[in-house]
Amino acid sequence: MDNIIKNFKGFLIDQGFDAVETDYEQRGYHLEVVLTVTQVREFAKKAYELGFYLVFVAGFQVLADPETPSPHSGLAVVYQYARHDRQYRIKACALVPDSLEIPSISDIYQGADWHERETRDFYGIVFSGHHNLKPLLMADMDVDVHPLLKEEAKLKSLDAVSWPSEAPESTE
Amino acid sequence: MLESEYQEQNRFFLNMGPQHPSTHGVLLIVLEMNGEYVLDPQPVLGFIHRMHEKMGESRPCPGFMPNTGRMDYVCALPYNHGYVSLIERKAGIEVPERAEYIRVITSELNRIASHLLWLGAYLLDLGAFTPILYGFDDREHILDILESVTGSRLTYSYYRFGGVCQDIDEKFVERTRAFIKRLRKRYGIYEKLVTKNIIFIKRTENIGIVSPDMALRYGMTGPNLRGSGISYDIRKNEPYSVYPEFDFEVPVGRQGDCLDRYMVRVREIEQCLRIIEQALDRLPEGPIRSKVPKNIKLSPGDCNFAVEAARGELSYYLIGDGTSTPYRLKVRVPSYSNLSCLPELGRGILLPDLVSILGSFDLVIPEIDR
Amino acid sequence: MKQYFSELFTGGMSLVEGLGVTMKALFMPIVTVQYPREEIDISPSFRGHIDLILDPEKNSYRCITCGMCEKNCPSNCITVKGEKLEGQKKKSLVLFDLDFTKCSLCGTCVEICPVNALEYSKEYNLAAFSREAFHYDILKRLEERIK
Amino acid sequence: MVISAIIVITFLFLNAIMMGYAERKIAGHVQRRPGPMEVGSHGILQMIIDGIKLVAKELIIPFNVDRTLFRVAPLLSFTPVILPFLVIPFSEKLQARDLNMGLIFIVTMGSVNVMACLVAGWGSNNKYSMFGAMRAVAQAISYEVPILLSILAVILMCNTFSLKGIVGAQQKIWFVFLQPVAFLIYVVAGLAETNRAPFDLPEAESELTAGFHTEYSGMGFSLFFLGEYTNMFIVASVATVLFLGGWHGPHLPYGEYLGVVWFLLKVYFLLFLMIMVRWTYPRVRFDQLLNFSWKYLVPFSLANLLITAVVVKL
Repeated sequence: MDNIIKNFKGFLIDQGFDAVETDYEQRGYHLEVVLTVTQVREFAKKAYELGFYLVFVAGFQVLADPETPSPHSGLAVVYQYARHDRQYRIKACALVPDSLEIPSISDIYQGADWHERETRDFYGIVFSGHHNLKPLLMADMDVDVHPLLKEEAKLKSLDAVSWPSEAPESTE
Repeated sequence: MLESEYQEQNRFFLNMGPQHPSTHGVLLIVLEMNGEYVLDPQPVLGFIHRMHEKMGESRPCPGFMPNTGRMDYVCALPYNHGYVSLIERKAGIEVPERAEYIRVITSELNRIASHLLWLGAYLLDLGAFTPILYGFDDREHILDILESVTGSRLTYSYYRFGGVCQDIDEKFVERTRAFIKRLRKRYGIYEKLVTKNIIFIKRTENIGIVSPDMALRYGMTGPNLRGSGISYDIRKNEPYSVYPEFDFEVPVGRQGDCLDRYMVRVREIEQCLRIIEQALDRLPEGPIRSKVPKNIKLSPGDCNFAVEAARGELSYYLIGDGTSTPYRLKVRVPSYSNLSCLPELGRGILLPDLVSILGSFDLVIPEIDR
Repeated sequence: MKQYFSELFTGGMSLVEGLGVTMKALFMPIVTVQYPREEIDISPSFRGHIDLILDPEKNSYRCITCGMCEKNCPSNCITVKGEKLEGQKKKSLVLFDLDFTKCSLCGTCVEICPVNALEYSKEYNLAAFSREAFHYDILKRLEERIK
Repeated sequence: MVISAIIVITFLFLNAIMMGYAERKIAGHVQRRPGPMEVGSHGILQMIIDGIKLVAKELIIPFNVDRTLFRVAPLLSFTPVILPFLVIPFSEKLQARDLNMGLIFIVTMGSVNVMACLVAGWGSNNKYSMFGAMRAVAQAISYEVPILLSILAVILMCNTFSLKGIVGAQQKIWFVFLQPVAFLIYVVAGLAETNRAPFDLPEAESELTAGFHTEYSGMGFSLFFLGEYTNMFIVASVATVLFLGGWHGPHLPYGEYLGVVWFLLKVYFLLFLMIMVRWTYPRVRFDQLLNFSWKYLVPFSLANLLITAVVVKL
């Protein structure tokens, strides 16, 4: 791995990001980063400086976990970044707090604009600081309809839909 | 001051679409205009939103297969390819080499078909009626070839987890080779009729310049990105299937105007032909489908697979929960990100230029709306 | 000034060349097929809607009414009903209904069938005035063929 | 008088029908398909059926249009294109009136045509129509200039505005050989004058849906259609008169009447070229169209005029 990537990982560790290298063959991305809500913009800025482009922003829903130390609403936002010049893909994931608000990165990556509006349509996650958070794919009258929210019975806990925490490299 | 007041007074809105001839489907663009100058184009999406992602989450993974081709009906096979590869990666299914070769051949044929259709449609946007029918003439040969092996002409659903559903035969190879020969002979027609045409050049050169930085900010991919001079092709940069075994180039443009995007696509057709030729030469013998468990279990955890569709990077992102139904399936479609730069790109240009830019993006609306 | 004239000249030449292409095409034979009067051969692998295979040995269908196709259909467009008729060991088919308005022609049913009882028909002239016309009773179609 | 009026109008309709048929047939064959094939042998009756359909259709008058202007516009597009038939010399003896200002008369009538586009666009109360109208006017104004200048060069050579006189002056040699530049300029500007592709900006299908006649249906639309084809015919016949020697050709019996055969042959050859051009090229952009007129056509026709004047004087 060359300098930029090393630099980036070093930065992430320094800043207290939770970054883990992953097995590309198995998961299709190289680095997994868990962000807190405050780190979302910081991360995007650094990624932009280093020449990453935003692949997509998507949401998903798991069982809400109101208990400490990490209370969340059950909604999460996935950001995927990749590079033009080499094969490197980052998945960053942030859990949305109970207020359902997460900072928008649409002023850093203008391409995130539509992705965020779409995520708002499907999950009702509010991207604070977004300049125009109107329904995009859904109709205007369906502001409160969020089709991808699951029924309580179908929800699973975050652990049940994550890779086992043991590093997958050990499967030799 | 006076001038800006005058400008303010002369603003008006124009609805371009959803039934406008050059929005290629049901896309509405609300144009804020001053005379023939576009001040602010705002695309309005969702007219044919079908919530494919929800469908993906509500049925076992093989059931979503036919849906993938419906998103981008012009270039359905790469969509199939991405989805089957995703499930194969997730469930750890091996694919026989012959099947991968067949996938590459058919996907590339489909890509050419898509580019030919785009070429004609773009010229139609610019007001030339004839190239689209020449494009259709060539495309029809591809569809015939693909029909002979996949059984359908547009939404193929041809790939299966662990292989493809039907083997190709000698006749397919023969027909494909004949087609390659034929298409190479037809380059002259397109060059004389379109590429060299002074009116065409004037309509596309220096129009809609996408700078590399802008492409990066909007996450543009595919020929639209390569037109800006960035050599980024998932087939090269993040090789999947058997693409690393082939020798092909990634054509790039100079400055990212409509003409560059056009040239990139036209030159890409030749590269596709090269890939197909090499694949046909090296086509290995063997099975076309590996043994796959009847009930594919998607283990917990997420997984991503990106392929190069005709319009750019197509990413499937899946979260599994141990059952055979995906817990979450996100489809990242290329045109969505490509189109999102229109409000910035289309500021202060003429209406005909907007049509030219829209055409050069090669939009397929069902893909954007999903 | 030089550019002014050279542009005019090359531009004009390119237009003449373009006209040459269309002029040539004007006298070339047509390539389209006049559909209702001419028809092209349907490719043997064409996937139309499904049909029951007529088993020459039994002079009947092979279906064992297991319902695999019904279960695996992503669009839920197949209805299979089997009943045990008197004097027979196995269930026999009483209804095989295909709702073609929903079918996405993916071919899952044909592939999943454990006894290879299904095939694709070669019918493509499908048009009707009502939705109900696309509910194909495949069993009936087979019976008509047997006759 | 009545009979000749009937003849002219019949000819107009016939011409439009033939041109429509030819256009569709040629377009078809250029695109490697047969064109209309269903009605009559090789679809020969297709245009008649279409005409009947258009006549029988309901006239839809959209909400909030200016009704008077909306109704007047098709008539305005149709009427002025009939009048030039008064002066066109089909052969030596086949000419209704040999006005000594015949050419001026035609050019004047030709510029009335643009009024129809303007009125239709304005009256339709539709933004796309309005765009079409504005484009039509700007286009007509900038292309009148090269047309007049190129005509003037011919006038200088034969010293008359009478169309008969101009044809008579080409007894020995057609002016197309003496004035090739003027001829080219006239044809290009004529394409723009008749709003034909690649200069069909007022209707620019892919940009303005149908431009100034977006809102028209039925008879209104067919009058525009008739107007367009008749206008093409007039532009082509003026080109024939000015540059291609009018009725002159190899000798025919009853030449003073049958010269009409040569005349029509030349006209339809030009019309064939116009159709081919339409099915070959993309559409130019609006500012490019104006630029082309002012940067290329006008200077060239001025230079041509100057040279002609000098040569004639010598």
